[in-house]
Amino acid sequence: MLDLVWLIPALPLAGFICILLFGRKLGDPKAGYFATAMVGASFLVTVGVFADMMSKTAEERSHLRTLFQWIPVGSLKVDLALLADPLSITMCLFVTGIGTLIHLYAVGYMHGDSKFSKFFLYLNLFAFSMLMLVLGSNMLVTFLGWEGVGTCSYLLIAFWHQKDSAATAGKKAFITNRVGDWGFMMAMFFAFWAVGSLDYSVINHSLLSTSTATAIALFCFIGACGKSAQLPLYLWLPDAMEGPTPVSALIHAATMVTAGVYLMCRISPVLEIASNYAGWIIAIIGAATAFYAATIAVAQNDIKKVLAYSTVSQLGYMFLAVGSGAYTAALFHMITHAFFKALLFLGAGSVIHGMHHEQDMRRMGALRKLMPITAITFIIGWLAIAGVPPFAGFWSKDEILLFAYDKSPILWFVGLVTALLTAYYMTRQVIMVFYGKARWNDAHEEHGAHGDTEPHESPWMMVTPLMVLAVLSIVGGAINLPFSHTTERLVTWLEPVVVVRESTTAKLPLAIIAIVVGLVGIGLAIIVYAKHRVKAIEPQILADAWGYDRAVSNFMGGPGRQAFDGLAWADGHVVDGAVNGTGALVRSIAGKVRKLQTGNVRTYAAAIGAGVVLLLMWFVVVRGIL
Amino acid sequence: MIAAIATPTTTWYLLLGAVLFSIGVIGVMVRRNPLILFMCVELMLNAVNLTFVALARRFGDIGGQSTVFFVMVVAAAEVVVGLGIAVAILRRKPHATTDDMAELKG
Amino acid sequence: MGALFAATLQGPKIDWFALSPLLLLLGGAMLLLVGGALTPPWPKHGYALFTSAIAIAAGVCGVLLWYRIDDKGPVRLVGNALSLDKVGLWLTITMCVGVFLAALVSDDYLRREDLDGPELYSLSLLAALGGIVMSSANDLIVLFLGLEILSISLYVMAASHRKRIESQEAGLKYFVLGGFSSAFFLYGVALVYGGAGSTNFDQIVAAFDATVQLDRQNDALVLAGVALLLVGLAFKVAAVPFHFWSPDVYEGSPTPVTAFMASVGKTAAFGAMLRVLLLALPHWRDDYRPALWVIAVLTLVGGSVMAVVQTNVKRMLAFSSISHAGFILVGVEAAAHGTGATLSTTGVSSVLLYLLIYSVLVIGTFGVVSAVGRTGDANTGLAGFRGLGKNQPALALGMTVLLLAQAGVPLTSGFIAKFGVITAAVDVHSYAIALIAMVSAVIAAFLYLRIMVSMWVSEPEAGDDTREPVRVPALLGVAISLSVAFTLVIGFLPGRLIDIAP
Amino acid sequence: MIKFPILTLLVLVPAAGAAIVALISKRQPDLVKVVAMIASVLTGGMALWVLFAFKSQNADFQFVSQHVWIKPWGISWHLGVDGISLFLVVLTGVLFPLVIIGIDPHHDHKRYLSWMLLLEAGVMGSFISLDLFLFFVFFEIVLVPMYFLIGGWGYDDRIYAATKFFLFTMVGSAFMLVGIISTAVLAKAGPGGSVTFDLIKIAENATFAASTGRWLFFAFAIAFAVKVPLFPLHTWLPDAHTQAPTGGSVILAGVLLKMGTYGLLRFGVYLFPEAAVWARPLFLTLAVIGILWGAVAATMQTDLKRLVAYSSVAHLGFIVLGTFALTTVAITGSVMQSVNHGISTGALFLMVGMIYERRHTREISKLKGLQKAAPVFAAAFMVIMLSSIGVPGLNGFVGEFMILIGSFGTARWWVAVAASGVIFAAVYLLWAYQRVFHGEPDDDNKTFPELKWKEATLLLPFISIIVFAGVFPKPMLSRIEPSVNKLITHIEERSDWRAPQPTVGVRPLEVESAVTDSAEDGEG
Amino acid sequence: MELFVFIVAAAMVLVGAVGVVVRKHPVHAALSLVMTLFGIAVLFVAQEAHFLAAVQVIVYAGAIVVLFLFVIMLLGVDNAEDLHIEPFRVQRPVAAAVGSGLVTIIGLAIIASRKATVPVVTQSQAVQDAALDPHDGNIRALARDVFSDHVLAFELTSVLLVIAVVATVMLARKPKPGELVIIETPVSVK
Repeated sequence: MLDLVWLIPALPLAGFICILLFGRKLGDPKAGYFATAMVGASFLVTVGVFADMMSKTAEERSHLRTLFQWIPVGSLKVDLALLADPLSITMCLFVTGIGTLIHLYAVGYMHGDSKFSKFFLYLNLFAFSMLMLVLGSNMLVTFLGWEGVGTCSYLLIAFWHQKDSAATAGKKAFITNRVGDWGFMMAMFFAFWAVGSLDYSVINHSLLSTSTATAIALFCFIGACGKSAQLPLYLWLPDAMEGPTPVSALIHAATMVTAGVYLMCRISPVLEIASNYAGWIIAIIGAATAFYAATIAVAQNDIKKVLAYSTVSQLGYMFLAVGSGAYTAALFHMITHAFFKALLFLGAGSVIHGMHHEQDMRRMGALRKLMPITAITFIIGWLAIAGVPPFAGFWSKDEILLFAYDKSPILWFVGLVTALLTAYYMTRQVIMVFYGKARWNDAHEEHGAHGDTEPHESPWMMVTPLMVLAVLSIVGGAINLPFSHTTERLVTWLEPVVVVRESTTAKLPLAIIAIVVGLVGIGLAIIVYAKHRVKAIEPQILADAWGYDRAVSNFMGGPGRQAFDGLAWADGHVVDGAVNGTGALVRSIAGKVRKLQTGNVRTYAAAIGAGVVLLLMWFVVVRGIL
Repeated sequence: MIAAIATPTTTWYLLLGAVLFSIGVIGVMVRRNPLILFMCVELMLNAVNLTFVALARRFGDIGGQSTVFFVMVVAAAEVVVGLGIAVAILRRKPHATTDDMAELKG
Repeated sequence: MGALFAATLQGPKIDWFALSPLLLLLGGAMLLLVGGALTPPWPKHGYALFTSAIAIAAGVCGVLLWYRIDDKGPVRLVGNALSLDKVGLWLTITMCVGVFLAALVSDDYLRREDLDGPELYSLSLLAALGGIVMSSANDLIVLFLGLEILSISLYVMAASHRKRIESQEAGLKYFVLGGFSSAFFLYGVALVYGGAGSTNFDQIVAAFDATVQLDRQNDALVLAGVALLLVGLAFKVAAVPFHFWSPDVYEGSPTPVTAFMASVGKTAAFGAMLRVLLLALPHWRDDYRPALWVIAVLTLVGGSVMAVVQTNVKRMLAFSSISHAGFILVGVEAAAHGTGATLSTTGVSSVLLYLLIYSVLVIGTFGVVSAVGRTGDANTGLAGFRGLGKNQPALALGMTVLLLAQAGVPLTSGFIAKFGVITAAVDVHSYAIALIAMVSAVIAAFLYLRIMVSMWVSEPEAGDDTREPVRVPALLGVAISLSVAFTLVIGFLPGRLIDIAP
Repeated sequence: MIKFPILTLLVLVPAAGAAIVALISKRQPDLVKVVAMIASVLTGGMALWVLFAFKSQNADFQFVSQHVWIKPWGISWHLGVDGISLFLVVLTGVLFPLVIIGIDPHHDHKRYLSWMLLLEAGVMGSFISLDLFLFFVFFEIVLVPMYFLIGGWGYDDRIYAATKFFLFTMVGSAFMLVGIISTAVLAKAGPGGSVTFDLIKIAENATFAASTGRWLFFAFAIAFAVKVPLFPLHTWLPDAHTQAPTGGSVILAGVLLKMGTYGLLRFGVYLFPEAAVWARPLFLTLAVIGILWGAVAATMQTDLKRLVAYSSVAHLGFIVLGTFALTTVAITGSVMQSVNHGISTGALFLMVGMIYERRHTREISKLKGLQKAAPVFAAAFMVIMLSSIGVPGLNGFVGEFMILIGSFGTARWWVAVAASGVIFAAVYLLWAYQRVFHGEPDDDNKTFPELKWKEATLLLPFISIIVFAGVFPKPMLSRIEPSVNKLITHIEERSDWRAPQPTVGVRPLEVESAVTDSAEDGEG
Repeated sequence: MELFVFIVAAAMVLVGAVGVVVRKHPVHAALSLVMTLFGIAVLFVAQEAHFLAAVQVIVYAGAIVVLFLFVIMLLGVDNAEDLHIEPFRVQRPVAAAVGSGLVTIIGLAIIASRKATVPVVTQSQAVQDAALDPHDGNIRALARDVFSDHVLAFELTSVLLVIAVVATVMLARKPKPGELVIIETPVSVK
């Protein structure tokens, strides 16, 4: 069964090609179902592979499947090869699993869109790229997927390209990611010239010098920052919400954005060799991002923006874990986060769908009666992310905080505050959307364009995924319970591939503190938004994301653009000016010289005479008499 | 006995030739009447002739003299042709000077 | 006494066959003059065809003599006055080709301008005779006489267009300046004579072989002579700063005459230059080489730069021929690196190659100009060429080939010529001048492009179609196509020609 | 088969075609087209035949044919292909038929086609000639048809552009001619004694003093730097591209510029290894500057075609970078990239041409929302653009990546900067794409016609090559690499250059142990 | 005695020459030319070139100058040229510079090499015999030289004369009616 690993990406690819050829014919909704089926099939294959792998001993669980030589030249031998090992298969499981659900969801969500089939075309392409990313046996194949998902996210964010905001957001995403890709490429260059290969097997098992390892680690991290929206490159993710909600759920919450974390875990042995300030940098940036994004999320009114910033913040958590050496914790949180964040996004999507594409939470409220399933599932997701036991989020987040404490109490504290904020803004969101009094009626005075003013529950293919994900969000934590070594299934599972650290700190106190903090956050939110005891604190600066985004765009539009213009000017006037100048010079000289050509014989005679005298001087005076 | 003081050597003749030649050159440069230009060219040729003869004397070589003979013929031919051209022009543009013949320029 | 006289005066023995090219040209000229004067006007094409026949005959004799040299070796003629060697013969043949093509070009032009008659043709034959004398002379006086023969005929030819005052102005200018400069040349001859006691090349060399080594500084006189000789020759080849006459004269003269000057005139002048500098004054190489270098550079740059701003095609081509002269001077400069009184260097052969190729090229080009110039040479401006690509594609194509050749684009003879010269220069390690030459060739290319643009690209303007149509009469067509063919053939297969170049 | 003078025919067939087309009367336009088509297709076929008959894993020149041409100067008609030139030859053979059949010059078909065929002959020749003189002949002759194509069928400012192109390139060639002659003359001293212009003889036998070699190298390099074009000699390119007719631009970007990069390899590095090694820093720096400069300038263009032109400057910067990195990987990448750039930029020019056909403007500001009006058209453009940006899985990436990773070992800091060019590429192309294709089309652009079948069939070969070369470049690499290896060894024999090999990974006994102890010294 | 002759003749030559250059009136200039030519002739005699002296007087002073005068009168161009005005300001300074430069440099050269070794000239047999002749050796020697060593040059001069003839025929031919456009320009006093 392991040999069939190639089927996992192949099926979505096949789906892509088929839709490319027959998409128009299939149309709405057949194309959607077809795509879903493809991803679903690849999920089944993954399950098969997974089962097969389970049946093997830990040593022989990683399996290399070489398809063909991709770039064989000189000392650079890159194969297009897939590596099935616990890590990649775990990724595949939730990528294909959640992927299937979201495909299904999208069938309902995109119903009636003029470019229905094209949407699934991109979606399948994305699934393929993502699977290549995780299955790649060397950095270059990963990079192939890496860039592929980037391109797909560009296409999908700008899916409604008539909207300038969408187009711009797509472009922004791609370019910001490219900045990260630069880092990724540099990392590859270092790795190649250090070990003569790009295969993880070689890189991870080579005795690298500390400096090289640090370089590889940090450059990879730059790449991860781009892909996983960490400071300072997170900018694109909030804007990416311009894309259809399923896209936000699949790409910008569950799968693609976690690629950075995956990469760091993939090369965890290198990180271990790297001098330890590398770890510090990663951890600090992670913590900072987590806190920073959380503060922003507090003041957002767009239902998806809140989730976007929360995603950034949660990713920050994961990097905090990576930086603290808790790769398993990071992966654990990545999985649970995938569950509940996908859930939340899909819920939000369902709300938006029900509200006829209304995204402003101030125009919502009291929706729980109108769309019960959405509401319930959403609330489950909320509890999960808020870190309320026994929901999935609690376990993973707790794990991370634990290791953060090992690294340094300060990091731990920042994480804790972030947890509090998370609980706070998520509660705020739930209240604004599902409780309080319905504000959507007055909303429709302005744009009552839609037929029925009544929000409605979404069709089955949208709510089914919600329910499935809700279940997962509840029980998801079970894959890695911290009680005993046997219950830490994920850790034992990943041990052969990923470096595993043992935490020294007592788990329980920290856990209790975390729970308390979470509850406090919820409580505060209820006081502020449900009971209205306290005036909400939503300073503009937070709504504007600390003005960082604007500052950047101002710089790009201002000095940056001027610099570019200046260079373009220089190209035309200095470099080319020199060229044209030469021509002009020749002409002007000629213009002057032709004045000598007076047409008068006597002038000519004078010229000849002068020439004679000069020649005579040379010959007689210089050569002769002297 | 004056002769004893100084008999003009070849050098004297050569110098005279040089001066005469330069006078001719100057003439060509300053005069505007084509005919006088021709005369100045004649002056130059004569200077050369003088030089030849003087040198021939110095070497005791007759070749120099025959050269002068040829030069005279050349001079004659030149004058004829020159006058021919001058006539052709002056017929059309009476009183034309070389300064008037400066249509072609630049 | 009489007995003594009779006894002792035996003139030098004369090898008539060796003189046959000269004699043919002379005889032809006489026939034209006398016959032309005594008989009623000859039928159409008569004069031209006769002239070209004479030229061909002379050329053929030249070729025969070439083979004679192959087995007998070079000889001196008429008491050391002339020397029959391959260099001289090559130039002789070149000039015969020039006369031949020029005659074909002249034919219709003269009838069009109502100047038809034997005089111009006979003058061209005589001029060629003078040129041949120059380029095979072995005595400064003979060379001077040849020079005068050539120049005087050219003065007359330049002034021969009775209807165009420009033509006569050109004649006058050329005459005055020509006389002026040949006076300098003659003075140079005198001064060299003063140092050597003879005007015969062999004796000059011999004399200096004896004296030069011992008292070098006493030869200021000879050095002055060399300078003046150089002036005379530089004037003839129109080298900057002695070039001023050539644009005006080229523009003013009847176009076929311009073609004749640019080919035969230049060829003869360079032949003379080679002989004087290399055969008569080899001892003064180190003195005149730097001067040559400077003059060559000035000529190259000056010619091409000044061409840039011109708008009259004849004038453009005049300047371009100046910069071509510069190229040839590069070859001469290279030749001046050798040792001893010899003409057998790569420099010389590159010059000869260039001269032959350029002669053909330039006559073809001016041939086109004479057709496009239309009656009275009225349309020699760039505007005259507008729309030629549409109305006379064949002619325009031919002109394009010729211009590209002048620009030195590969697969044309022009490139071969430039290549040879540059090779010669590089051979003697004068890289600087080679580079300057090539770069100035680029500047010159600009003007050829301008002509091509106006032929092919320029939009027609109002009144273009009312202009007199461009006619390409038979003989002119033959001349142009011959030169185009030559240009291309040599461009593709130069091997043989390079082989035989002495 | 070897005796069959296939390469000679590669040059002669188009040349003959040009002549025939020129001779056919204007009144038979169809005949003209047919002849041109036959000639170009025939050439393309032969080129492909060469591709398939070419023995891979063979470093030597193949299909060599040599005949004496100009004996007294030791010049011979010497042709041959090796891995470095093979794909350029094929590219030329494929590109021309597409252009000749696919693009309509609108007027004077006869002259246009005959110039085109002449151009093809010249380009072919310069890629396969192994004789300095012969190469120069072709290299120079190419200017003439290109000049007339730009001048005759170009846009408003065409005369200026054409003249600039002609003179600029000619200045370069002026230096090269002197260089060529000096090379031959100086090499004469070596064994044999007689002058020869034969590339291989000179490269293998002649030995130049270091200083001489450097001068000669620069004489050549200037010409090629102009042709490439390398910053700061690039300013003729935007004008020429913008003013040239679509066909001209495609050819110019597709193959003409490659004569420069190819020349640098074949007549710069191969002929004067010592000088090339010595001059590395200069060329690397210029290349990198070119990458950034071109990208930034491209970003600021308001004319779509001009933008693509500047993107060429950037891309060719990569190629030069790889060339002077002097490692197998990098140079192979450069050769590969020469071809890729030809494909993708050529295709871009094609599509810009189509846009111009439809809208009669190239002003980005006048175009808007074309993707809504013509989705398929937009999709095609998108694919080509992505390949030009260098997205993995498409051809653009493979070459670029090989160049960068190959150069990293010998030019680390240059690569660090150059790699950022990848970002800029995304910036200017995506921005342009957004402005042109995204948004709501205004009234002028609403009616923008969709991709026609003819155009689609014209684009299909490009796109399929783009994808194929991106996914499975091995066939190309296996043909290119041997020659490159040979070149590298040639350099190493003739200079103190040693192409570094990456230190192959050492496997410790146990991962953890390695981890722990090295982690400790990490702490220390 | 010889010194006296030289001085007088030189004076004639120079005065005449200067006259040619400075006399406004072409006729006067022509007459000054005659003076120069006579002076030259005298110097020829002093240099034992009797035949040339004769030819000088007959051909030059006689024929050529007369030809000049004839043309002047024929065309009625005997109008004075105003030498006070010089349209090109630089012209005369340049002329002066060139002239003086020439004199100085060539003069220097002449003086520098006045002691130069006189080359040995080998005369052809015919000429040597002529020198033995008691009668005027000069003319005879000249004749023999011309007809032996320089016979080709001599023949070439004949060609020159032919050309001169053709030239006059072509240029001075009476123009066909309507062919001659008289462009009357005022006496140039530029």
